[in-house]
Parts: sequence; C-alpha cells; structure tokens
Amino acid sequence: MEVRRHDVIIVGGGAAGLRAAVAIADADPSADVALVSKVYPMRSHTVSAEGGAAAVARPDDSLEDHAFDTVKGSDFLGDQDVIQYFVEQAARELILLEHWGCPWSRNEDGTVATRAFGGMTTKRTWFARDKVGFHMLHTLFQHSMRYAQIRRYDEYFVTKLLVDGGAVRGVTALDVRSGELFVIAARAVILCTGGGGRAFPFTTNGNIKTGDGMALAYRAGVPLKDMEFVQYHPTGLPRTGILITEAARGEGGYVRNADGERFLVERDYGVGTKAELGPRDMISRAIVQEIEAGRGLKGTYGEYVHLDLTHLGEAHIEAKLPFVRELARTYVGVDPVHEMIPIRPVVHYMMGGVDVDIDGATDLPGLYAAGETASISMNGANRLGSNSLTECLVFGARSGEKALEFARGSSDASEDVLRQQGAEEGARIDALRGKRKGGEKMAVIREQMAAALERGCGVYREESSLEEACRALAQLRGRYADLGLEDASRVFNTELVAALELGNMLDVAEAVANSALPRKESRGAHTRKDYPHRDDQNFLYHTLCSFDPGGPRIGKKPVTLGRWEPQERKY
Amino acid sequence: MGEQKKTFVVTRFDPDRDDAPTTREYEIAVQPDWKTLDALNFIKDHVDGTLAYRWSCRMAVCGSCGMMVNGEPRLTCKDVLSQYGDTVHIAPLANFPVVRDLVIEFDGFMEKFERVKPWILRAKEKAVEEGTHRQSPEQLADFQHFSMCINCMLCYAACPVVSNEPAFLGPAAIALGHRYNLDSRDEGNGARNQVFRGDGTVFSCSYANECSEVCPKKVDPAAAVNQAKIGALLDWAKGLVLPRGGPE
Amino acid sequence: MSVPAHPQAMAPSRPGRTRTAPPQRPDQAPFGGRYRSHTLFGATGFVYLLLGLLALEAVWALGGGSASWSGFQASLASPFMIAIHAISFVSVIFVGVRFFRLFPKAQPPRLGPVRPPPAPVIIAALYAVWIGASVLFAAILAGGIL
Amino acid sequence: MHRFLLRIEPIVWLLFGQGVLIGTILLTSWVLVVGMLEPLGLVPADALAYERALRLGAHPIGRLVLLALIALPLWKGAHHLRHLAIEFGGHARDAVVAPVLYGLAALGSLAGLFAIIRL
Ligand SMILES: Cc1cc2nc3c(=O)[nH]c(=O)nc-3n(C[C@H](O)[C@H](O)[C@H](O)COP(=O)(O)OP(=O)(O)OC[C@H]3O[C@@H](n4cnc5c(N)ncnc54)[C@H](O)[C@@H]3O)c2cc1C
Ligand code: SF4
Ligand code: F3S
Ligand code: FES
Repeated sequence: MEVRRHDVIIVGGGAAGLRAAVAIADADPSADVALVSKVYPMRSHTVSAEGGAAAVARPDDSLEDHAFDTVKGSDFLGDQDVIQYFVEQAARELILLEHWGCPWSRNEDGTVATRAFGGMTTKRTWFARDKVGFHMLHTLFQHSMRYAQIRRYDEYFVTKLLVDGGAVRGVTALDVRSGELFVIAARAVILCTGGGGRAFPFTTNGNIKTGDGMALAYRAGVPLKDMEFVQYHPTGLPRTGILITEAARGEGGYVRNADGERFLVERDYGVGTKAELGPRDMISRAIVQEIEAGRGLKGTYGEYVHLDLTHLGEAHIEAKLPFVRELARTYVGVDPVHEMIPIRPVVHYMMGGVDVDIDGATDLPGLYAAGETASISMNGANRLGSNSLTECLVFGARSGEKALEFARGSSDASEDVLRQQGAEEGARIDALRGKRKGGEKMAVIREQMAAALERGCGVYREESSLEEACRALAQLRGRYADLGLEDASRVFNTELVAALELGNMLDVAEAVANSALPRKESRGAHTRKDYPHRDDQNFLYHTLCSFDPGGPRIGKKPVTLGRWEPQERKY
Repeated sequence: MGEQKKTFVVTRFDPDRDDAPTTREYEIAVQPDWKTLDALNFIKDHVDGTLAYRWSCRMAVCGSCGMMVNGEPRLTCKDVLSQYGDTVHIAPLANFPVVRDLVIEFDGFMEKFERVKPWILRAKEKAVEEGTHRQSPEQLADFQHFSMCINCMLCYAACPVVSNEPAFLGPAAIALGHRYNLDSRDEGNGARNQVFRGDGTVFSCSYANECSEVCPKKVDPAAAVNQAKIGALLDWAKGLVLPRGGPE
Repeated sequence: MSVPAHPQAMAPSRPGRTRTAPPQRPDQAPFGGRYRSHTLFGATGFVYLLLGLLALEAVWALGGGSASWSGFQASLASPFMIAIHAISFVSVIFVGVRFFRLFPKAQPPRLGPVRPPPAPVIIAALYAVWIGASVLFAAILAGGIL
Repeated sequence: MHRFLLRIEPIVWLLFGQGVLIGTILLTSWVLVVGMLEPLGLVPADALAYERALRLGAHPIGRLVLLALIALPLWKGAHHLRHLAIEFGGHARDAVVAPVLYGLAALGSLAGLFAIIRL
C-alpha cells in the first residue's frame, strides 16, 4: 500500500475546503497541503447555492445587528463568542473573494450590491445574480490553482480517519478512477465535506451530500453536535427538491395557498410584519399547517403551495433571478413571469455536525472541521439564510491556519502503523466491492432510511414517531451489513462509492433521530408537536451524539451566552 | 400517469474486461416529466448497478452529467426525455478518452484550464483594508456571461477542431481565460495572450460556432475564442513596437 | 457509427492510472447535421484560392498588353469557366451570409473606452457596405460610371 | 516548423480574416461581372475593353483593389484548406500541408504585387 505524506490534509473541495487550503498556502508558502475531494472541486455542492452571502458592508448596518440577528435566528442556541468572531471577519472574507475575482453584482456607483434575506434586519446579503455559490466556488477554485503547493487529489473518496496514539494521523482514500486505496498521511486533517441532506427523501442537496465527514469523525470517536436541527427550506420544487432561492422572496415574491391567499400575512405564524421575509423554520411550519388545514394544492408528487413572482415583472426577474426562471421552466415547466411556482418545504441544511470549538478543532488532536460538516455552533437551532457561505470562508480560513499551527508542532506517525491500518481498511473495501449478489438492495435501504427520517424527523416531530424512526434506522443498520452489490470492477466503481456513502448516511440519520428524541421542547428547526414551546430551563444546551457499537450515546454541552440572554423569538 | 416504455442503448466499457466499448440495452418505463438522468438513475437503482456515470446537483449547475444523447452533447439532468422517440442512445462525451461506461477522462481539460491562468493577475495585490474594487455594472457585464461556464465539456464534445488538434486549448478554457482578460480588476492580459498564441493557440479555432450552439449555460464560448484572437493579435502587434511588461 | 478522433484528443499529458477507450468524434462530424454548414464554409477555401489565382492571372494578362488581355477574356467565356464562376458566386454569397452573422460577437466588448455598437447595427452596417460596395464596383466594372 | 507556424499565426489569421471580409465584399461583384455577365455578353462591349480596363486598373486605387483581390482570397483559401485538411486528415500532415498552402498564398501575393507594379 502506497503512503503519501503531506503537512495537512483537507477533505473536501467546497467553499470551506478551498478556503482552508488557500489560507494555509498564504500563511506558509512552504506548507504542503493535500486537497482530497470525491468530486472535482467545482462540482462540490457549494456550486448550487443561489441566494447570497452575508456580511456587513453598508454604513447604515452594524456588526451588532448582524450578530443579534444570527443569535436570534439560532433561537439562542448559537455560541455568542463564535458569532461575534464570525460577524467581525465576514466582510473581510467577502472582500478577499472580490479581490480574487468573484463577480459580485454591483450598484451603479461600482460598489458591491446587497439584498434582503430572511431573518436579516437589513440588506446585508452580497450576491452575484442568483448564482452566488457557483461564482464563489469557481472563484475560489480558480484562485486556488495559482498555488503549486496545494496538491489536489480529485475523485479520491476518503473512507476512514487513521488514528494512532490519541491523534489523527491521516486518512485512507479510495482513488475512484483506479479503485486503489491509498494512505495519505499528515499531521493534521480538516474535514470540509459538507452536509448530509441526501439521507432525506426531498432535499435541495446534491447526490454527493451524504454526510461523509460527519460519519468519519463519528466513527473516529468524535461526537456530533446538535444533529436534531435540520433546516427545511420552505421553497423547494416538488419531486426533485431543487431549490428556489430565498432571494425570490427577498426580491419581493409572495407565498400563496390554494385560495391565492398570502397566508403569512393573513394568519399569525409568528413572522409578524416580515411576512415572506421571515425565517425559514417559521415559513416551513406555516406551509405545513396550511397544507394540513386543507389549503394546499394536490399534485403527482404530494401537496404543495405557490410561490408567486408574477407581479415582479419580466425585467426584474431577468435582472435579479434569471436562474430561478431557468430552473422553474426546466424542472416544473412554469415560467415565473406569468405563472406561480409550485413549492414545498424540503430538507436544506444541517445545523448540526462535527463538534468543534471556535478554532475548528475537535477533541481528537489534529482533527479539524469547517463548513456545513462542522457544528461550530454559529447556527444553533436554525441557520439564517446567507450566513453559511460566509461561515465556510471565515471558519475555513481559521481552521486552516489553526491546523497548520498544530501540524508544525507535532511529529509524523510511524509508517508501519499507517500501513497496517490501511491494509485493514483495504480489506474491508475489497470485501464490499461487488460482494454477494442477491443481498439487501441498496436502493431499498436508501428509500426506507429516507422514509423513516421523513416520518420521524420532518418539520414536525413527536415522541412516538421519533422512537419509531430510531428503531427503524437501527434495524436498517443491521440490514446494511448484508448489502448485496453487483459491480466487481475496480475502475470507477460508483456502486461501491454509493454503498460507502449509504453507510455514512445511516450514521448521520441515526444521529439525527437519536438526538431529537430527548429534546422535549420546540426550538428553531426542531419542532415537537408534543412540546410546542421552548424550554430554556431544561434544554438550553447543545446535544452531543457519540458512536457506540450498541447505538448512539447522547450527551450535553453548555451554550456560550454573553451579550444576549434568551428572549422570545418574534419577528 | 402517462408511463411509457423506452429502450436505452447505453455505451458500456470496463477497461478491466473489455477491449473496446460495447452497448447494452435497457427497456424501462419512463415518466413524462423525467430528464434523461432520471432514466439512468432508475436503471442504476433497479436494473443494473454496474452502470457508471457522473452526476450530482441534478439542477444543471455542477457540470458533471454531460453525455452524448442521440449523438448530441447534452447535460442529462436538464435534457427532457419526452423529446426523444422509443429508442434513446446514450454515450460518453465525444472527443474525450473514456475511463469507463459514460465517464470521460477530465484531466486533459484541467491541464488546459490551468494554462490560461484563470485567476486575477495584478502587478500589485490590493490590500484587504482598502476594501473592494470599484466595478461598474457595465464593466461587470463585459465579462459576466463568460464567467457562467460550469465546465461541463459539452462544447469540447461539439468542437470539430478539438477532435483533431490535441493541443488546442478549446472553447471553455479560452472563454475562462478571456473572462479574466476582460475583468477590470485584472492586469494579466499580456501573460494570457502569450498563452493564447502559444501551443494550443486560439487561432486553431475555425469558428465552427458549435461550441456555442450546444452550451447549456449560454456562455457563448465561440464569441470568447474569437474575441481572444483579436486580443492576441493586438497584443502581438503591440509587442512588436513596445517592450513587454505586466504580471506573469 | 462514429469515427475515431485523434487518439490524443483531450488526453492529459501524463496518462491516467487506468486504460481508456480512445476518443470518438461526434457522430455527425464532419459532414452531417450541425457540421454541414461549417464544413462547407471551410470548403469555400478551394473557391477563394481559385478566385485569387484567377485574379492574379487577370492582372498579369492586363499587364501583358491588349492581346493577352483579350486572350484571358476569351478563356473566361467557356461554359466550363462560366459554371465555375456561377458556383463561386454562390460560395461567396454563402461566406458573406454566414460570416456576417458571426462577425459581431467576435468583436471585443471594448477597446479602451470604445465600445462597438450592438450586434444588429453591425450586421446592418456590414450588409449596407456589402451591397453598396458591390453595386458601386459592379457599376464601375460594367462601364456604368468612371 | 511548428514553432514557426505558431509565430506567424496572428498575421496569417489577420490576412485570412480580411480575406473573408474584404475578399467577399470585392469578389461578389467581380465574380458576377468579370466571371459571368461579361463572358455572357451582358455588359457593354467596351466596358472591360483593354483601354478602359488598364485605365481603371493602373489608377492607384485600382492597383490597391486589385492587390487585395489577389492576395486576400489566397490567404483565406490557404487557411481554410489547412483547417479542412486537419479536420479530415488529422494533424499529422500539418507540418507539410500548412507550409505548402501558406507558401502558395505568399508566392501568389508576391506575384500579385509584381503584377500590379507591372501595370
Ligand atoms: C441548493 C442550496 C442553496 C444554498 N444557498 C445558500 C445561500 O444562498 N447562502 C448561503 O449562505 N448558503 C446556502 N446554502 C448552504 C451552503 O451552500 C452550504 O452550506 C455550503 O456550500 C457548504 O459548503 P462546504 O464547503 O461545507 O461543503 P460542499 O460544498 O458540500 O463540499 C463538500 C466537499 O467535500 C467533498 N467530500 C465529501 N465527502 C467526501 C469524502 N468521503 N471523500 C472526499 N471528499 C469528500 C466533496 O467532494 C466536496 O468537495 C445552500 C445550500 C444548498 C444545498
Ligand atoms: S462553455 Fe458552456 S458548454 Fe463549454 S464547458 Fe462551459 S458551460 Fe459547458
Ligand atoms: S466549436 Fe470549436 S472551432 Fe471554434 S468556434 Fe467553437 S471552438
Ligand atoms: S447533475 Fe449537475 S449538471 Fe447535471
């Protein structure tokens, strides 16, 4: 087995991973960075983000407002020291991106334009038309190509973290192209593998978002934090789950039920005068309630409501939301200039993730995480739209710098240990590849996992459905061990990769359901029918979920408050 | 709902087993609102787990799902299935070596892409403290559509020059280099124009315009390539009278 | 069905870690469907080369005195030569129509502070020049003026 | 040869482009009148008679136009045929095809220059 050595390994080439790589390369031009990604970096799902990235740029805005909006959006579960650092660094990061070529949309005077976003009190979301993630990712990727010291491993799938002597020593990575397993050794590893929305049936997430990094850390003994908080985005397309960006509402779109009513205005759903610009969790709940009250529309793929942009006019839609128009036309056959777009809440983002501190460091020395895969406790119980792209940059950069510092101060692992662990992992992968025709079907397990999550961990949850989900997922975990695969080829074996991803998603799914069960309150994205109110007395803490062969173990971690004490979340 | 049977003739190639690509047929029931990718995913999940292809975003933005559908380069997640008859041929993108089944070798493009220096080049980097550059909406409009490329490679599969001129930088790489040349924040024109005139020269393009015809993102790479020729020409002429300068 | 492309087409400089199947050209290349117009455009190269040589012969003949000029004119009067010119005429029109459509977008969005006019204006101007110059030049050649 | 071809490419392309643009504009009426109408006897007999033809051609502007009419189509033709050869026959023979075609265009242009000086 071949062993490659680097100073730092970054797993993931999305916004967080690329930013971390650039930060390391800038901090120390002699540092040798490996950027390992299971897809070519520009395919990372950051590419699909549409709406924008938040940072205080206007003179009439303030860091304090941004921080408070974020704290309040998080339903007071965000750590306020982290949020403070975030808002301070946000603008700097977006300016850097501007210098690197990001085509931000502009005001007439040549300054960067900003738009309104849900839960933000003012226009502070930077945008590049409605392809923000696309432009940010391509800018970052193209900029990263300048640095010769960033060594890319494109289409290498990381299967395991190598731990020895109480510290992380590297990873094993499957070269998807050749089917060969490599040991990549380093003194620090940063996980930037994105979220895991693919475990759910209806999601805005792409096929690659399978929670790999969360599962890697979890299996290495690092707890996952706040996994019960799964953000549903109110405006996804039925069936595909493709996202219609929140900017569609930011630019003035309305949400209407079957009777054409703007129910966010007509009824009290807690969004107050913000109406369509309210936060995602509240609007998602409002839509579900409208549908349950019989005011939804029925379609082939379940019930839905309407997003109405027709009053905005063709010119405005073309100027600000051209991609929304393209998506609606292509995927539901609707031209938003003339017709309303069918929408429903779909899984969008995981607030939870690998438990890290403000430096992105986990409890396992040498292991760091950033971006959606990490839970740095900035988003708490509910993320505000347009905060997470900036989060990827701010904490991607910081974790990069911290990981580099750590790597400088530690020593290399012994080659023998690495080889041996690599060989064991290689045997596991070889056993999985094309094994046992006629075992459990992958598609079946995947669909049942998604169904269990949807039933148990949807927009609304309750004791019985959560218990059922935990049971069903544990059982699926057992059946997964009996998976049957057909493809025995080494070269570009996508079935093998999908099987590894399914295993990761099962870990994530179990963590979500088991973390949600004991939280007997409603907070942010976690809404219990049986406990409809927030309970700061008993539940103002972060949930930790740790791996145990007998099933997930749940623990607690205090929330860092500071400037703001919890108060009722009203808009 | 209006289910319909269609036969998919899919190119298969496994270097471990096959000398050359073959085809395999799958007959499945398709839904009227499916894209071509939905059919492949159905086949993969329910008929033949060994079929290999790339995809991720299923919303026409990650650029990984390009294939030849009935001989035309298409982004399969955006390609409406109902436009085709009872038989649909799916093959890997033309003009690329094939790794397996519908998966093409992408590294050749990555090399070309890197050569055009697709990043901001300046004699002196601007400090973060100075804030953002000023760039008017018109200056942005100069290059914006060239920055929309998702690297899906459909243009390479359509370009008749790419078929025979292995060195040719090709439409997307040139469009992205040109995008930076047009960016008011960039000063790397000279360096990129040298690349444009070097091996893989922009002048290899014979303005077939098919790259622009097939581009799913309306990047209009043909415009970029041919604008780049004028840029490279002017820069060359300037080089005859003035000494060369600018960042590398 | 498909024709092989250059074996090195889009191949990386260092071959990948596994064997690949060679690149194929698009099915219709180079004659069919979308490539027909482009291939014909390229083929007008023959016509232009010929017309350039004929123009050279014409000027050479003119420089050689009255007799050689008449000889040249007589050679053009053969049905074969007239047919050649008829084909050439169609080719030249085809080149103009195809190229003038593609011309505007090949112009850089700006040269220094100068921006070219919008595409429809450029196309209109090209056609105006084409037709105007042709009428004028034809009138001169046919003895109408000068 | 490859290096040399790369070096001259911008100028060749410029001449090619002008061949397409100016060449087409000039050739339209040239082919129509000299190649078709005149041989068919559809223009007045004295229009292209030696005296008048020489007077027009020897005028400074006439000389320029005639040079363009010879050289530009040659470059357009040579460049297009080179591309056609690559598209059909592949790249291998380009090291022979390109010099021959461009050589022909260059010689033709020189001959054209000589021819108009001789007028
Ligand atoms: C449709 C959509 C729209 C959004 N819009 C917005 C918005 O407008 N504003 C906003 O702020 N946020 C938005 N978000 C959220 C935001 O885009 C994500 O949180 C962010 O892009 C995550 O970036 P990342 O770098 O953490 O991960 P990703 O971009 O998902 O990248 C993950 C990387 O990890 C790699 N990887 C994963 N597993 C492995 C493995 N096992 N081995 C090797 N590599 C691996 C992948 O190849 C990939 O390169 C949106 C999200 C979605 C889905
Ligand atoms: S230019 Fe268009 S066709 Fe070519 S890679 Fe980019 S997006 Fe795809
Ligand atoms: S198809 Fe090819 S020839 Fe030029 S115009 Fe496009 S690059
Ligand atoms: S799957 Fe991303 S472009 Fe088609």
